[in-house]
Amino acid sequence: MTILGGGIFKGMAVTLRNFVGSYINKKERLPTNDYSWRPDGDLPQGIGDYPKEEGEQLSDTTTVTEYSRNFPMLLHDGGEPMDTVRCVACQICERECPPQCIYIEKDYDENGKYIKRPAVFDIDVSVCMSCQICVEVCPFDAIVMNSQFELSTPDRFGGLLVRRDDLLKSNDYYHQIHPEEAAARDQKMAVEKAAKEAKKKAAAEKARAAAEKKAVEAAKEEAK
Amino acid sequence: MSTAAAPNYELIQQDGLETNLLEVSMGPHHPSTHGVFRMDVKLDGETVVDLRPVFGYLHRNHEKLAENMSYLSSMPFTDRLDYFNSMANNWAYALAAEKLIDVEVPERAEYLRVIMAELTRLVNHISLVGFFINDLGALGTPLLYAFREREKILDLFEQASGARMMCNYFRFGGLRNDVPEGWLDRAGEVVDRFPAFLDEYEQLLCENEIILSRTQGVGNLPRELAISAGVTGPMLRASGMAYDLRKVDQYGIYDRFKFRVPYTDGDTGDCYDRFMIRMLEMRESIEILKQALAGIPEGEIMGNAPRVFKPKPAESYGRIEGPKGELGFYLIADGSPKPYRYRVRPPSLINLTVLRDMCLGGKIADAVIILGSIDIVLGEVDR
Amino acid sequence: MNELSHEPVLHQFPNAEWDEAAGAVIAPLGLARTMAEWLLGHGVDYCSNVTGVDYLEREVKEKITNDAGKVETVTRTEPARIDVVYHLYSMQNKTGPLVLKQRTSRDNAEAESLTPVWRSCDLQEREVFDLFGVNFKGHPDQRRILMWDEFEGHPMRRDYTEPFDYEWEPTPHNEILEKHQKGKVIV
Amino acid sequence: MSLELLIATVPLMLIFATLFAFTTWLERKALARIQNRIGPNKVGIPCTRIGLFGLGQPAADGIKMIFKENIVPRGADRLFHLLAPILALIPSMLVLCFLPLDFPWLNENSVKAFLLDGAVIFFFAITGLNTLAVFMAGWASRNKYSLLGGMRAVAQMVSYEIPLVLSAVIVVMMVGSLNAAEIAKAQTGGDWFVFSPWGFAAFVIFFIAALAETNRSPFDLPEAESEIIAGYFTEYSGFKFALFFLAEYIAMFAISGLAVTLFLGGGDGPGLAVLPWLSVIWFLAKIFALIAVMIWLRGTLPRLRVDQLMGFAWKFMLPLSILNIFVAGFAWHAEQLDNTFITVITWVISLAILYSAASGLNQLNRGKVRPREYKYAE
Repeated sequence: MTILGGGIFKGMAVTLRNFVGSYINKKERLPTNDYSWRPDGDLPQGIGDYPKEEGEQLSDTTTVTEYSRNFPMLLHDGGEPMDTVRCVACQICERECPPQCIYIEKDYDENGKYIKRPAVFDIDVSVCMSCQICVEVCPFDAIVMNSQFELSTPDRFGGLLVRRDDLLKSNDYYHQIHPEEAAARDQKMAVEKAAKEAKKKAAAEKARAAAEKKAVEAAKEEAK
Repeated sequence: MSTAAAPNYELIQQDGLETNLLEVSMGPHHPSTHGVFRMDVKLDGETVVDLRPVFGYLHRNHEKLAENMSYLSSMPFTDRLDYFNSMANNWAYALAAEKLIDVEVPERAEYLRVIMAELTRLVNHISLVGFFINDLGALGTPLLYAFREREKILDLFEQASGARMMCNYFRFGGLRNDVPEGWLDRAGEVVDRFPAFLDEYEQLLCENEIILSRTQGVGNLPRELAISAGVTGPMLRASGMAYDLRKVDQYGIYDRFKFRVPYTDGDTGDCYDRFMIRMLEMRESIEILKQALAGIPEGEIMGNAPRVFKPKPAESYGRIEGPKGELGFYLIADGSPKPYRYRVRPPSLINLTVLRDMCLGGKIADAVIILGSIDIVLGEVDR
Repeated sequence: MNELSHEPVLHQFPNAEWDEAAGAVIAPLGLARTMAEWLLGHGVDYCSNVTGVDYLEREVKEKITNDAGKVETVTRTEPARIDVVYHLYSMQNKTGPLVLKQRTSRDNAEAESLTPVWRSCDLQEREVFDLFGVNFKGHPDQRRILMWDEFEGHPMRRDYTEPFDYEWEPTPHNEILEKHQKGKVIV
Repeated sequence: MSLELLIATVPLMLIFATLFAFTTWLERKALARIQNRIGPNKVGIPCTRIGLFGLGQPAADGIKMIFKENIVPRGADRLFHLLAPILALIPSMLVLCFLPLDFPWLNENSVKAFLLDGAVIFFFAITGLNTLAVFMAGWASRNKYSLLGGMRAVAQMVSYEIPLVLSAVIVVMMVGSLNAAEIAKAQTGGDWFVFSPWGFAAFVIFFIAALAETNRSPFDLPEAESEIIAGYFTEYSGFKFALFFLAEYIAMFAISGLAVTLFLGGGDGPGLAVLPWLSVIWFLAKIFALIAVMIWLRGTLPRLRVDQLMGFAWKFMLPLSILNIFVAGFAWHAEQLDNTFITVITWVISLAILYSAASGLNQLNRGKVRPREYKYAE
């Protein structure tokens, strides 16, 4: 025989346990307010308070994880950004981007000769859906995902259309936010570069050998 | 064969009083239609005498979009079909596309796929139970407990794929990246703690007299109708048909795991059965997760599939046991990098076929919980 | 899962074609309903997926071996058509799939509704009607499902062009789209 | 005279208005903690970041409500749309005066509202008006959901009034007076009516019916969010909505106050001999205890269906409360004999009768509803 209303009392016992538990066992009962994984065990001063003072930026990337992705950024290898930018404006990402939020124009010098870098590289972050397809299709490892999430702006039009110069970030910054991924990417690039250089070297070697042979033959010819 | 009839405004003569039926358009913005779904309900007092589901408020022609982009590019869009189970959607699409290009998926990737799919099932089922009890009128307490646990699983998804809901994690021939270090241990911890939560949940819900009397005998779905109407997933099993694609098709590596499929003997098939089958399925998912986490090997994560490819002209239909039912992708390749035809078989939409049959004669409150027990996500219904 | 063999179907209905490339049984005109009922009687109790495929008129280049034993390339024109595709399974025997196709012309697209046989075709055939404009004979409630009732055209047809009447408001994306349209073809 | 009237009533209104604000905070906070959230914790002292556990939230909500736009649907009955929230508030405010609260600033000669003979009857008569207000709101809104909510509210409130009154009858029978102050006085010294089988049964019935009367979960059908949006106040916004909100909470106070008066000994409690004004504190504490249970129930239970709700009133509560009246009547006669043995026997018998009647009725109403067994396929 069951007690009259027993199921209801059981349920009430559960809710009471949760009520008390939310004060005692924060990790289990209030997981979104559990910051024990942070070094100091709590949020930095003022992070919980939103909206913040004007101009205050929350550039704390320790709250994001290794693979976290928000919006794309363009990588350069340090120094003057446009000199070392990896992007060659091949427009593969523009073509593959599912919501078509990327726009690229190639850069030409005054003679009309194509220099391998983008003149225009716009990403509309109001349309971008952070899917990372552009990163995967890029053959030059030029575009990767940023984890900067404070992009709110009072300007709907200019503010949400991120231009080339704002997209450019150094490889060091990339290492800072996604250390493992960046290291793997660098290694992969190094391997590719080595392979390429080896190939180039082999080609040069071959060319040199051929030239030598030719020279020897020519000398022979002459000797005759 | 009953289908929605054209609206007719018959007058009911009762004791010399002429009364009209009350036509209520529930939705598209109604708290418990789970999105922008609409039910045109005709009420006699509180009793539903006619119900007509209206779709299309979230229609974005996902299929047409996918036919205009490469195979890989529509992978992120599959996340947005059933936004609760993006991993399962990814898998179904990857399965269909892998049939076209004939690529071997590495062992570790297969294991991770199973782990992700079962975690997704947990996420879906706890949330569904929460939403269902919310439709019954609880003030969100079970739902928030469900979301508390979902939070822990979404944290795992975020660590693995970089996003909490729109994971976009599966690739043709494997996965996008390997899970980070220590992820498997954290997943094991979550999985180990989950049964305790389920116990608590069952204690809160399964014996509650109000829930029992509200859900039992409401929305009966006979087995024959369920099969004929193509109802799949937990709803089919609640109607007494033990048909689970994980057992039937054994896609992926499901043949390696030992698990059971809960089902009823088909006498009732009401909302309570649908709710309980989901509770029981979660326990089986935990069994699978434990076996998968114990058996996962080291190794490669990605097969030799290229990112962008041109499959030979062929047709393929890949289907998986999604948390909501059979999720299928029908692809026709014509040799170009874009699919010629791309079709999603949405379980949510097809399970709605029987909505009207189940609701007629019930109260308006029953219609709400029947809709809740079907478990729809409008992103998938309307596509 | 065991395969659901198409041989008995072809044996029973000699008019039906077998499309090897697609792995589908093509139902002859006017016989789809009879075939479906026969299949239902033989354990195929579950119709999983119903959809349409639109083929425009196109030229196909094929390599065939001619009488002289030489391989030559032949160009032939495939007529425009719409296929209505049914993926059939058997739940009781746990077999499948069997793909059934109804082939119809594009201009006057008409097919037989299988809703009276499998209830699951109900909403899906409505969808095919809505998006492809295939008229299903015998469908009990054929209305538009995803598009609104006043909508004109069938958006999943391959020659459908969207009318420029959508409400829109300026976003930064317009700039990108304009540039796309000016500079190059959208892929 | 009029000054004394003001002295008696104005503090009462102020106290309960403050308590209303506090209760909204308490309810949000308690529900949040039950649901493992934090609840309001930001709004405290303006222009600072001092949170004060979110105690400023009710004030902020109030300001928001007052300055919100007042929207009346096109085609709605503007007059009744306006009158309904006012009519909802007045009766619940009015009955507060009949609670036997011994405020220290009231002397014997002041107007003490509770001196009214027949306060209990008056209470039920006045709270019955609430039904009218709710239906008025439902009708005047010109909204189908509102209409459904109004219809539900009328059916529910009228039905549950009967067990409510019938369980109060027991106390009136025992005391032999309808005067709230005398009922409270009869229970001094820990001799509360709830500490007897019939009194307890009556208290439980009263409390359940009170939940239904104030539209609290699990009987919140008139405002069932998942079915009919917000029921009768779907079309209310701004200040009118705030009035409904206020009326609902004041009605909660009023009906809990009546329950405290009838069953829980009024202001009775330890320490009264030393500090007589403690009785007010005790009274309010008991009200808050009942409200806490209401919040707790709200955080736990889903709601009933409309036919089950009516069935519960007419097939369960009504027979049980009528049976309870007879049990109480016999028990009263048995207690007049002043024999300990007979008293004990009476208690045991009445407990047995009430419990078996309750479970029997429950079995009858439940039918085949019970947890089920499930099969597994390998």
